[in-house]
Amino acid sequence: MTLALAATVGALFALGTFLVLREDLVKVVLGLAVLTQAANVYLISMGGITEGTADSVPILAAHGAKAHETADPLVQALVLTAIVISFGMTAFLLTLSYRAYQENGTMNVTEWEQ
Amino acid sequence: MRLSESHTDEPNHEAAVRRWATVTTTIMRTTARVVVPIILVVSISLFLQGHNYPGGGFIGGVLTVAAFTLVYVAYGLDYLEVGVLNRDVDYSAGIYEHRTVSAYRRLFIFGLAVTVGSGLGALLFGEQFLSQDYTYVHLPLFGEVELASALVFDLGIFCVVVGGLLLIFSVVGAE
Amino acid sequence: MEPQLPAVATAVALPFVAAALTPLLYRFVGEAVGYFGAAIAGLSFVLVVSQVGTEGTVSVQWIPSLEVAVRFHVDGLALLFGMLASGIGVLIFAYSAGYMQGKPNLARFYMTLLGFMGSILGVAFAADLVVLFLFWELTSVCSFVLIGYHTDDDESRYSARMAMLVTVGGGLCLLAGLLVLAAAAEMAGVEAFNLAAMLADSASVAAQLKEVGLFVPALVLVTIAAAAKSAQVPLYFWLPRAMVAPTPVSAFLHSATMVKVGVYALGRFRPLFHGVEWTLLVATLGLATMTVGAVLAVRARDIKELLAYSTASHLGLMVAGFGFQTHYGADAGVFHLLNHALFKAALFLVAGIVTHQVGTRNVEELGGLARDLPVTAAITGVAALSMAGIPPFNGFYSKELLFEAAWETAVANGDLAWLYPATAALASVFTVLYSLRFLWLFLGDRPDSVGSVSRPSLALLAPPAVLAALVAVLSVAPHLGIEFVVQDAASATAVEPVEVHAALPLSVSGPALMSLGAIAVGVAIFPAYGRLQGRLDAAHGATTRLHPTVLYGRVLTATDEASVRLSGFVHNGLIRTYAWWTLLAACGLVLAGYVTAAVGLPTPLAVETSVAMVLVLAVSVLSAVAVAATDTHVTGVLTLGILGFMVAIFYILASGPDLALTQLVVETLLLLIFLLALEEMPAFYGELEWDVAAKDAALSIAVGVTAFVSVLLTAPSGDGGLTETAGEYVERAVPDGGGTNVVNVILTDFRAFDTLGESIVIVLAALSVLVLLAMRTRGETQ
Amino acid sequence: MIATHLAPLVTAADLTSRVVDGALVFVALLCLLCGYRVIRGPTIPDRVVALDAIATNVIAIAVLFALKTDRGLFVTISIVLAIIGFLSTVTVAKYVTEGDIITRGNE
Repeated sequence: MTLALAATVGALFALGTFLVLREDLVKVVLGLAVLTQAANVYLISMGGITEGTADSVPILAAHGAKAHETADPLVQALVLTAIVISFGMTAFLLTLSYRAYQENGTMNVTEWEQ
Repeated sequence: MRLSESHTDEPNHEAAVRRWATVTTTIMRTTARVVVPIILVVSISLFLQGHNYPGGGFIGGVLTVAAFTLVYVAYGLDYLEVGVLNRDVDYSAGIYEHRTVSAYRRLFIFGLAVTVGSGLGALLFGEQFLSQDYTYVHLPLFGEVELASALVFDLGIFCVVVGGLLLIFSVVGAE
Repeated sequence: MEPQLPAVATAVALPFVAAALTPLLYRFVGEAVGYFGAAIAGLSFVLVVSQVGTEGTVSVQWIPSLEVAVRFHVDGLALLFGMLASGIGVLIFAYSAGYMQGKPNLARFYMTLLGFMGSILGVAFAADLVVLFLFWELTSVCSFVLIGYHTDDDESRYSARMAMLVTVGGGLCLLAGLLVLAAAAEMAGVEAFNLAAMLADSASVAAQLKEVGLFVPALVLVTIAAAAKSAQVPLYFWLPRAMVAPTPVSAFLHSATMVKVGVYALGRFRPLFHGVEWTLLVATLGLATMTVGAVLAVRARDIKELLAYSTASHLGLMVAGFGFQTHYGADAGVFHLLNHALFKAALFLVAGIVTHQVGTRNVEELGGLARDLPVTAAITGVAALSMAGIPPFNGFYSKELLFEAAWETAVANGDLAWLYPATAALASVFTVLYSLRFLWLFLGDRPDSVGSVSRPSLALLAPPAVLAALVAVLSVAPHLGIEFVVQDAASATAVEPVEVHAALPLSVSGPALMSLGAIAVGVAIFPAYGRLQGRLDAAHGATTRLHPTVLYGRVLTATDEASVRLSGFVHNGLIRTYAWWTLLAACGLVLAGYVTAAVGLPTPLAVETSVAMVLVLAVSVLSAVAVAATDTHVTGVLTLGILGFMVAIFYILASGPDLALTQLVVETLLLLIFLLALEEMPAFYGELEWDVAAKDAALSIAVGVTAFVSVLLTAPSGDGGLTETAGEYVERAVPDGGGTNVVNVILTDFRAFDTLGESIVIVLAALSVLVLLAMRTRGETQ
Repeated sequence: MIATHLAPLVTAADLTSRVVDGALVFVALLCLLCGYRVIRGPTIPDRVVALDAIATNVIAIAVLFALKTDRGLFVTISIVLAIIGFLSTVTVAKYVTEGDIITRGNE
C-alpha cells in the first residue's frame, strides 16, 4: 500500500510541478489543482490507511462506541478544509489569469510586456 | 415572497422573463425546478446532522452553492432577483451594484461575524476563545435532543462558504 | 556575597530606556542631553560599583522551553568591564556635550551612544549564550551607526560598513561557536545555554567537546569572533578606518568598550578552553597583533591613526596575556584591560582637544604644544608614559606581567617558545617609540604652521584629567586597583588561584631585563624616528598586495560581481525561474537531509495492498499525465475531473465519508468555475518548447522523487494505530464535543481556531475576485 | 477438528465480503476504461459522457463500500452525487453549444 501511495504522490507532484512551470496560465492553474490533490493524498496517507471496516470510519457508531480502530480523523479534518480552500484559491487564480489575459492580450507569461 | 406586480410592466423585466424561455431547454428548466429544492433540503440536513453524521458547515455550504449555481446555469444570473423576488434589475450597472452580489457579501460578513461571535460567546462563560459546549434538551415530540454550541459556529462557516463561493460564481459568471 | 538582580538588571536596562527617551528629551533640552547621558552612565556606574565584591548568577526566565533565560553573572571580570564601560561612559558623555556642540543629528548620536553603552554592559553581565550573542551583535549595530555618524560622507559610510561587515561576520562565527558549546554542554549534562553553569563545570564541558572532536572548531570560532571584534591580525584593518567617527566615539569604542568586547570574551572563555591549543592560537595571535599594531602605529602620520594602531597593539597584548596558560597571563590581560582603558581614553580625548584647538591631526605639523596647552601636556605625559610601559607608571606593571608570562612559558617549553618573549620585547620597542612620538607633540620645536592656539574649555579638559589622575593613582598605588577589583577579575579568568602583584622589579630577572632592554632600545632609536618611518613606508609599499584592506576590497568586489552574475541567472524577472530554483533547492535540501540523517527505507515495502485502491490510484496518475499532455484547455479540465473523481474514490476507500462528499461537490463546482473562466479565454495552448520542457521535466522528476521518498519514509505502515493527538481527539469527541462525527467535532470544537482562519481564506478569495473583476475600473475612473 | 470439517466452506458473511471486494475491483476497472474514453475523446461530448459514467461508478463504489463496512452513511455520498452529478454534464453541454454558461440580463 505504502509503495503504491508513494508512487502516486510522487507522480502527481512531478506532473503538477511540470504543469506549474508551463508558459500557459491555465496550465499553471491546472498544475496547482493537481498539486493540491497530491498534497491531500499525501496528508491522508500520513494518517495511515487501513482496510475499510465498520470501525474504520471516524464517525462513531454510537455515543460511547469503542474508538481506537478508526482512521486518523485529524488528517481528514485538515484535508476537508483544504479541499474547500483550494477551490477558493483556484477560483481566485482563474480570475487572476483571466485579468492578466485581458491586460496583456496573451496567456503566455513569457510574451508579456514588462 | 413578494408577489407585487408593480414592476412587471417595465420593459427590462419583460425582456428578462422572455429570455428565460430561450436560455435553456425545457428539460433543463424542469429538472432544475425539481432538483434544486431537493439539493437544498439535503444540504440543510447535512449541515444539521454534521455533528453526528457526515456533513457540517463546509459540506452543507458547498452543496447549497451547487444548488444555486444550478439555478444560475438553468435560468441565468438575474432569475433570483427578477423571477423569484419580482424585483427590478438595472442591467447597465456593474455587477458590484447587483443586489444578489451585495447580499452574498453581506452573507459571508455575517458568517464571519457569527463565527467570531460564537468564539467570543465562550469568553462570556469564562471559557477560552472558540471553545464549545453542548447540552441535552427534552422536546415533546423528538425526545432527547442534543444542542451543541458548535452548531452556531458551523452556521458561521456555512454562511461564509455559501456567501464567498456564490459571490465568486456570480461575479465570474457575469463576465 | 550574592549579587542583587534589580541592581544588575537596572544597570543594563537603564541605558536602553534612556536611549528610547533621548529623542523626546532632545526636543526640550537640546544639546544638554549629553549631560543627561552622563547622568545615566553615572547611575549605571554606581549600580555596578555597588555590586563589587559580589559573585554569582541571577536570572529571569525568558524562553523556558529552550532553557534560555535572561541570566546575569556577576564576578570580578564582569564588574571590571562594566565599570570601565559605564565609568568611562560618564566622561565620554560629559566630553561630548562640549565637543559635539553645534553638530547635527545629536539626538540620534546620543541615543546610539546610550544604546551602545547598554549593550556593552549587557555583554559584560550576560550569563546566557543567547543573551550574550544578542548584546554582542547589538554592539556591532550601534557601532555601525556611531562610526557612520557623518552620513553624507562616503569615507564615513565605507568605514562604517567595513566595521559592520567584519564585526558582524565575526559575530556569526561566535553564534556557530556558541551553538557548538551549547550542544556540548547539553551532552555534558549542563543546562544548554547557561554560560555561568558551563564555566562552573568547565572541565566536563571541555572534556565533552574533546570527546566529540569539536574542541578545536569551537575554540577557533570563538577566537575568530573575538579577533574580529578586538581588531587582531589580520582583521585589524577596520579599526583605524573607524577613526572617521567623532573623537568621543573613537575614545569610547577604542579604549573601553567595543574592541575590548573580544578581549573580554576571551577572558570569559579562558577557563573553558584552557590548554595547549589555546596558547598556540591565542597567544600567538595576540603577540602578532601586538607587533604589527605597534609597527603600523610608528608609521602613522595621523594622531588618531597612531592611537588606533596602538590600540590594536595593546589589544594584542591583552589577548596574548589571556593566551598564556600561566596565571601571570590572566593577570596581565585583566590588569592591562583596566590600564589601557584609562590611558587610551585619556589620549584619545587629548587627540580630540588637539584637533579641536589646533585644527590638524597630522603628526608632522604638530609639536611644542606644551606652552599653549600645559594641562593637556601634563595629562599626555602621564598617559603616554603609561602607554609606553615606563616604570613606575601603571602600564609598566601589566606589561611586566605579560613578560613574566611569556618568559615562564618559554622557560617551560624551550625552543620555539622563546619566540614569545622575543616578539613581546620587539613590540615593546615600537610601543616606546610611538608613545614618545605622541608625547613629542607637546615637546620639541613648535612648527610655524601652528597658529595661535586657544585653551580648551573645562568640559573638554576635565574628563581626560580625571582619567590621567586615575592613571597616576594606579601608578603610585597599584594595589588599590588590584584589591578593589583586578584580583577578583583575574581569578574569574584563571583556573588556578591567582595573586596579582605589581611592583617595581628589584632584582635582575629575565622579564626585568626585557623591559629595560625594550625601553633602552626604544629611546636610543627615537632620534632616528623619521628614517625609521621612511624604511617602514618602503616595506609597506612593497607589500601592498598582501594588505588586509586590499584583500578585503578584493573579496568585496568579487562578492559583488558574483552576486550580480548569480542574480542575472536566478533572478531574471520570470516567476517560473524563481519557482524552478526554489523547488530545486528545496528538493536538494530535503534529499540531503535524508542522506545525512541516514534514514533507511522501511523494509516491508509492499504492505497488504487493496487491488481496487491501486487501480484507482493508477487511473488518477494516468489522468494527471493526460492533463499534462493535452493541447486544449477544455480537455485538460475534463481530464482533471477524472483525477478529482479518483481522489474522491480514494477518500471513500480510506474511510473518509466527509472528505468524499466535499470532494465530489467541489469537483463539480471546480469544473463549473474553470469553464466559466475558459469561455473568456483562448482555447488552445501555445507550442511546447522542447528544450524548456526537458529542463522542467528534469526538475519535475526531482520533485516527484523527493515526494516519493518522503511518503515512503514518513507514512506509517498502517497498523501502528492512531497518533497520540488523533487518538486523544477520538477519545474526547463524544464526552467533550458531544458529537460522534470526530472530523466535524475536530473542525468545530477542538481546532475551531484553524477553521476560523480557513473561513477567512475563503472570504479573502471572494473579496479578491470581487476586486479583480467588479471593481477593476474604480481606480482608473477616479 | 470435526466442527471445522462440518462447517460450510464459505460462510454467508464471507461470501458477501468477497463479492463486494471483487465488485470494487471491477468498478475500478470500469473507471479505467471510462478514463481512457475521457482522455482519448475524440470529441468533447464523448469525454463528458465518459466523465458522467465515472461519476456513476463513484456512486457504485460508495454503495459497495457501504456494504463492505456495513455503515449506511456512505450511501449519503451516493445520494448527493446522484443529485448533483448531472450539473457538470449540463455545464459542459452549455459551454459547447452556447459558449455562455451563466447568462445575464439582455446579453
